[in-house]
Amino acid sequence: MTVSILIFLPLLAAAALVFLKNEVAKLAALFFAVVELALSAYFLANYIPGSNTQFLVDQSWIPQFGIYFNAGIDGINIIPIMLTTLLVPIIILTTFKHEYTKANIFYALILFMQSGLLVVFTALDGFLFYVGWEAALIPIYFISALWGGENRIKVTLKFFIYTFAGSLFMLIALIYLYTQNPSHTFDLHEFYNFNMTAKQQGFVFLAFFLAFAIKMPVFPFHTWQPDTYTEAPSAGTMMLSGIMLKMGIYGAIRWMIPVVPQGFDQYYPYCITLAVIGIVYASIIAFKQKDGKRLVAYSSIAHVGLIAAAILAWNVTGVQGAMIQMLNHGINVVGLFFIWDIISRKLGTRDLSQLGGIAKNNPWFAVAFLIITLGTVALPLTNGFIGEFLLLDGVYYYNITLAAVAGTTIILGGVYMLRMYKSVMQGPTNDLTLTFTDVTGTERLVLVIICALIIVIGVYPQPILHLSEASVTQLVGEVNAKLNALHAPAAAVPVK
Amino acid sequence: MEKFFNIVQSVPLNHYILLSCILFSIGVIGVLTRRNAIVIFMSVELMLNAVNLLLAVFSVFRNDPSGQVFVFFVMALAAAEVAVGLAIIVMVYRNTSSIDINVLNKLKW
Amino acid sequence: MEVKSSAIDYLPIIIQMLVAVGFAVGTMFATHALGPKRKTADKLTPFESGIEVVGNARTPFSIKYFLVAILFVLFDVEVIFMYPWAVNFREMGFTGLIEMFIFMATLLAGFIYILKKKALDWD
Amino acid sequence: MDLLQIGIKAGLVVIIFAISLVVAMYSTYAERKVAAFLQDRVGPNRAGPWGILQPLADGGKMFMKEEIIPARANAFLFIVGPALAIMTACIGSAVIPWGQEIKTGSLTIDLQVTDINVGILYIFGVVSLGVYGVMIGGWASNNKYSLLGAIRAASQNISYEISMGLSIIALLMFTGTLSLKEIAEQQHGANWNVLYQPFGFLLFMVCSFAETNRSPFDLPECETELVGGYHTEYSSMKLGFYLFAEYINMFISSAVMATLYWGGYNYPGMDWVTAHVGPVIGPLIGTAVLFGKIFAFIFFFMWVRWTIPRFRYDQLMDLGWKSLIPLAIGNIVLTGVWITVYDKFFK
Amino acid sequence: MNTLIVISVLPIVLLYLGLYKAKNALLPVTIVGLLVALGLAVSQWNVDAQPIFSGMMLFDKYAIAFSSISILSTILILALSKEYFERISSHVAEYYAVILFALAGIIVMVSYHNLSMLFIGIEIMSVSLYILAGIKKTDFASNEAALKYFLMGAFSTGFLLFGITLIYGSSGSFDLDVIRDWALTHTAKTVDPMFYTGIMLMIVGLCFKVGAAPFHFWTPDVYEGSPTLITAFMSTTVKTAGFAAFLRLFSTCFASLADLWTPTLMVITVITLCVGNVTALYQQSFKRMLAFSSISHAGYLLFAIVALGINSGNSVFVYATAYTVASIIAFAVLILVQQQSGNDNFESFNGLGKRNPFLAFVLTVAMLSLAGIPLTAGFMGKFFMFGGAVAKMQIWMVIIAVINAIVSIYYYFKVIIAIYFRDAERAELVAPGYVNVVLGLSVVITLVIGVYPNLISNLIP
Repeated sequence: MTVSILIFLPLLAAAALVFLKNEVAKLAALFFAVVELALSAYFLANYIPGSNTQFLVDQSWIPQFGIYFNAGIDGINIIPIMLTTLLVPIIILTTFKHEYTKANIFYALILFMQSGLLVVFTALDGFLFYVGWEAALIPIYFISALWGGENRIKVTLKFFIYTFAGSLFMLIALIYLYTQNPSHTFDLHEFYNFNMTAKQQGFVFLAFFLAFAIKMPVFPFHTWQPDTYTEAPSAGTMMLSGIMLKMGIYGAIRWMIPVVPQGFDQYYPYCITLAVIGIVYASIIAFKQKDGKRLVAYSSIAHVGLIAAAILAWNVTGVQGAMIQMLNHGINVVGLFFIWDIISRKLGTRDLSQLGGIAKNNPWFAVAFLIITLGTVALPLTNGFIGEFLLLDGVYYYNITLAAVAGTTIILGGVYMLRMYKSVMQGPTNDLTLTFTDVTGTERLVLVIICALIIVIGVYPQPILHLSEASVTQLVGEVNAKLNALHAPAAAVPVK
Repeated sequence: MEKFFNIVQSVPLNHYILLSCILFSIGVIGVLTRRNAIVIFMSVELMLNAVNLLLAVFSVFRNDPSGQVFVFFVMALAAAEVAVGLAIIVMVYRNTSSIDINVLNKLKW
Repeated sequence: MEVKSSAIDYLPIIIQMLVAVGFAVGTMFATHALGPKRKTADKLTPFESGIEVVGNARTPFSIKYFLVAILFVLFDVEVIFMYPWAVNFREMGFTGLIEMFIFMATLLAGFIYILKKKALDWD
Repeated sequence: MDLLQIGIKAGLVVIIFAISLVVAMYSTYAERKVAAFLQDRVGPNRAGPWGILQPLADGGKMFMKEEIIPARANAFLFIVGPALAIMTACIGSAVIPWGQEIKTGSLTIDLQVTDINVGILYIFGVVSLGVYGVMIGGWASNNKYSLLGAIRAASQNISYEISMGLSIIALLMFTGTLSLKEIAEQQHGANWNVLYQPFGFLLFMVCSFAETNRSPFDLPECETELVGGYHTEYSSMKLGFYLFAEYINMFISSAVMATLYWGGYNYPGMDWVTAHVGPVIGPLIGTAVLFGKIFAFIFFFMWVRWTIPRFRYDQLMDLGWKSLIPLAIGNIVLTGVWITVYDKFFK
Repeated sequence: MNTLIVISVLPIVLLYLGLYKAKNALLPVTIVGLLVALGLAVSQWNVDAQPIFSGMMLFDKYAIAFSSISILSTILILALSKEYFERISSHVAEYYAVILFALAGIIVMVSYHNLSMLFIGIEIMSVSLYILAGIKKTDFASNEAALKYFLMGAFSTGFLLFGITLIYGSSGSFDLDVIRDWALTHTAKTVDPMFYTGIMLMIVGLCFKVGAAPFHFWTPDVYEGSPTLITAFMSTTVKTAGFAAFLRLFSTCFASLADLWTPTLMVITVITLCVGNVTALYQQSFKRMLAFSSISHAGYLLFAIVALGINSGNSVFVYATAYTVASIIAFAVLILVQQQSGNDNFESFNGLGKRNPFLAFVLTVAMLSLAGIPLTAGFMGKFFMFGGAVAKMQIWMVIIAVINAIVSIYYYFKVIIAIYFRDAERAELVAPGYVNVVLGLSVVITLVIGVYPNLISNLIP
């Protein structure tokens, strides 16, 4: 059994969904997503932690360009894959209270996107990676633009052009790597194994960084993000923030730094600085937001900035932190957006100043919101804690000052998240919030699942860390070995 | 007198090339500067004939008949072009009563 | 054509042209000098069978003439292609015959087409 | 080619030029006489004995007439038209072989202005240019009759040029050359082309009539509907040029017909004459024979003019396009098949 | 070879069918004839091709591949033509015939082995197109398009011919092999200035024909003024053939002197890309936008010639196929929309997603393909082009191209936005069955090639 089944199942499901009626499509989509989850669980169960790639599929695709349909699961991508298969059914579940027009297309697009995302995460061939990267982009564009809010057309086009621009530069970088490597393939490991001059690597690094930075997004490439998150339908926002931005993080870990270590070596100080600036900047902006969804969007920039900084610091701790934080952030941010989805659906507004006192009459909702908020602010024993801790640790190894600045994310995050919680849930109830009814049915189910995940991972993260540990250690080690060899004559390079 | 004929016969190739280049340039300039469709068309024909001259000259200087055969092709296709081109010009004239290409500005140039 | 004409062979033609031009120009000048010149407005109006001149003579004329001209251009060029063939006909033998028959068949196909299209009917 | 030859050629040019003019002049006289003969009347008889000086009188009158250029005409083109007509008519004779080479001692005199290898094409080229004279003149007059005449002339000339070109192809398949000299030489003795191409000759002759705007194809100047056709506005020698050009064209086309189909300067028993009478006299007799043939054709032209009524314009075009072209192509096909079969089986 | 004969005889048959009033037989006969021609072309595939007709033509795999795509796209376009020409004029048979004559010219253009055939092919095609551009006799825009196309086309022919002549003058032959051999004995430094000038003039002439900037100025007007179906033919089949001819010449003859002409062509490519894209941005008319975008696509196609390599033929083939199929979809939908709303503005497409979801879907796929989004054929085309260019280290050009690709998203998505996100009070748009067949087929081709380009990307050795 290879990962191709994992990739193609959602695709086929999407095709089937087009021909179904709206009501049936909803259930069918959930069914397929759960089947997908089960499949991935099967893979997880059979996965042997280690560095070698498993469940490999390796088919010739475009031989004249040395392109293979080459995908598999290893320690680096298992977490994002699990994240995807886990979150998609949850996201589908969150939409059950919505009545979308042409729901069959909507769910088909979500499943299509899932397929694209899985291609991105499993691909071991540069071309395949790129195709998945773009394939995931098309459906989310249509999801956002068709079912989104007022300004959706302009905003989503901006989003599309931004990300497409980034990815085209990545395409050039990939083609360049293809032409430069001696065996003329797009194979990832081939990319790892050959050497280019520092200048060439620098260019490739910049191209990759542009693509990934836009996707994550890292300051100053983030301008598309808050608008898009705000305008997209909730499910779209969840797909974007929960899974899609992990493409950037994952890409950096797998496709950027190990492929062009020397390029990375030249530019990473600037990149980290950008990431850290982004953290502080986004936190401050988040602080000022009145729209709850927008606030979460900015908080996401801040969190992702920290992940980016940790990756760019490039040490085992940081990368491991990034790994687990990818999962955590996905869960948390989906939870938060779902909370806001519920509020805006029930009350028709997301303005913090108009809300308040919801907690009084709605205990289920209050508890869930609290848990998710705490998870996001990284309270110990929630999932956020372990991730952020490792990330900060990673950055700290690189530079104490930066770590200190980056650490403000926890403080600032705590402040604005709790302020948000307070202004929504506590204080006096007003006419509007009185109408709020407690969560029921699928909403309650989703919130329970998310809260459970937050707590379980927070208490016992070890199995997840264990999944990726060997691979990460090896990857980090290889790159650092290359860099050390490079710096050996100059000596006196701090070992990371 | 004998010398005179020798000179006539041995006009250097470059002079022919120069002549056709000049004719060709006149044609090009005509196309670019004139606004009357017929005159433009005639300028184009001048360009083609400059080419024909040069082809014939090369053909003679290289003792290779294919150049002259090419002239035939050029003439035949120029004739076809004349037929179609004049028909188009007549059509335009019937609709607009003008063959000044400046009148044709419904579509932007 | 084995015989090659050189530029010299055309010299007499140039002489003849010069003579012709000389004759035409000379005669023109002679009549100009010899004839009387008594111009009146009526004499200089175009002849229109004695009645008042109506409009300009430079008016569009029947498209038929134009069509004939276009067809001439096309057919004449096709005919030109036959000259080298006709001159070398004996050397080319049977293949040449067939090839030219194909050429002429195409020509005829076009010819019959324009006939059927009534491009050459004058009414 | 040395200076002497150039001199001889120049002399020949002038002689032929003069002969053309004289023939043309006397053709006008002949035309009237022939017309008179056919209509059973006397014809011009006042100037000189039998009116023989009539052409000179006509010429003199032309010179003395007032030259009128209509006010609305385009003066420059109005003058260029007839000049072009006469010029093109006059240069057509350059490639016609008027006789055999005359050898006297070291000197060889070629009775042809120049023998170029594309003689027939030259003639066609010059003849096609002739229509410009008519067109330019007719258009420049700014007269409706003239314009119609000019258009008719152009349209007629180009229509018949196709069939003319096609009809001659069958001949070329026999001769294998475009040089009139060679064609004439090939018909040595009585081996005349008309024997092989009688039908081609007929086609060619019909086309010649049309090309020279002679009756029954004189639509461009048909006086019943178009007054004077393209030369309605012309007067004095400019009118003379047009009339002259027509007669010279008639002369040239007679010469071409005689050369291409009727053996040119060849006559039966010419070798015997050259051998026994003399190397100068023999060829000169040939030249005389050629002129005899030319005059016969000219007479034929006139005979037709005064016998056959004029075509209607649509009949004219129908004849040209719908009859002559298919017939000419048919002639080519037959000739081609015949030559191929003959070469393959009987040679 | 037989293909060419069939395609030459077919229009004559059609003309006679038209004479004998067999109007209903026209389209079936055309399509059957073209299919026969296509079959004959493909049947030559495994034949080891040698120059035929005294070295005039060479039906090698390159020629067969491009002939096939040209014939195929013509079939697709003609399949849309049912009832289209009847609305314009009564001389229906002539239009089919003239289109097929143009196609015959195209076949010659892609299979020439002698510069005279290049010239003849281009002229047969161009002269037919002049007529086609003006088939709406009373329509002013159509007249103008025909006149402009004619004058510009004849003008460019002059340049092409002068180029051919100079090349003949220096190399002594029109035969591609002889010219190549001649070029091989010279280096960029020692080559005759006449030869160099010849190459430059041929570039000018060919760039005119394929509508590359700065010789593009006729393109938008002609494309806009011509009847839409003819525009579709011009911007797809004709453009493909133009590039096939362009590439054949440069890859066969002038490859060894690449240093001479690459810089010029590079400049042309960059200008073409930028001009096409930037002006397309400002268009309000869909048809005109397609015209300008076709200029920028010409720019992408030029990449293959600038970065001449063993894969250039395949790159052009894939790109041209993708572009052709996508454009046919776009024009087919445009024709339907135009018929309903009476104009070709973007607004006419408003709410198409509701009015006819199938049309909306295929047009979306076409736009994505033109924009070069993965999983469509257009992406594969761009990928092949960029791949070739990067391999030749033309990185800066690729970056410029990428920036242009990003710009192009904007105007292609304008259509998608109009289709799905804007509403219009219009009746449902019903597409006739034959249009749906063509569209369906085109979409399938686009997607299949987008996923598995190997089907067509390895054809040309």
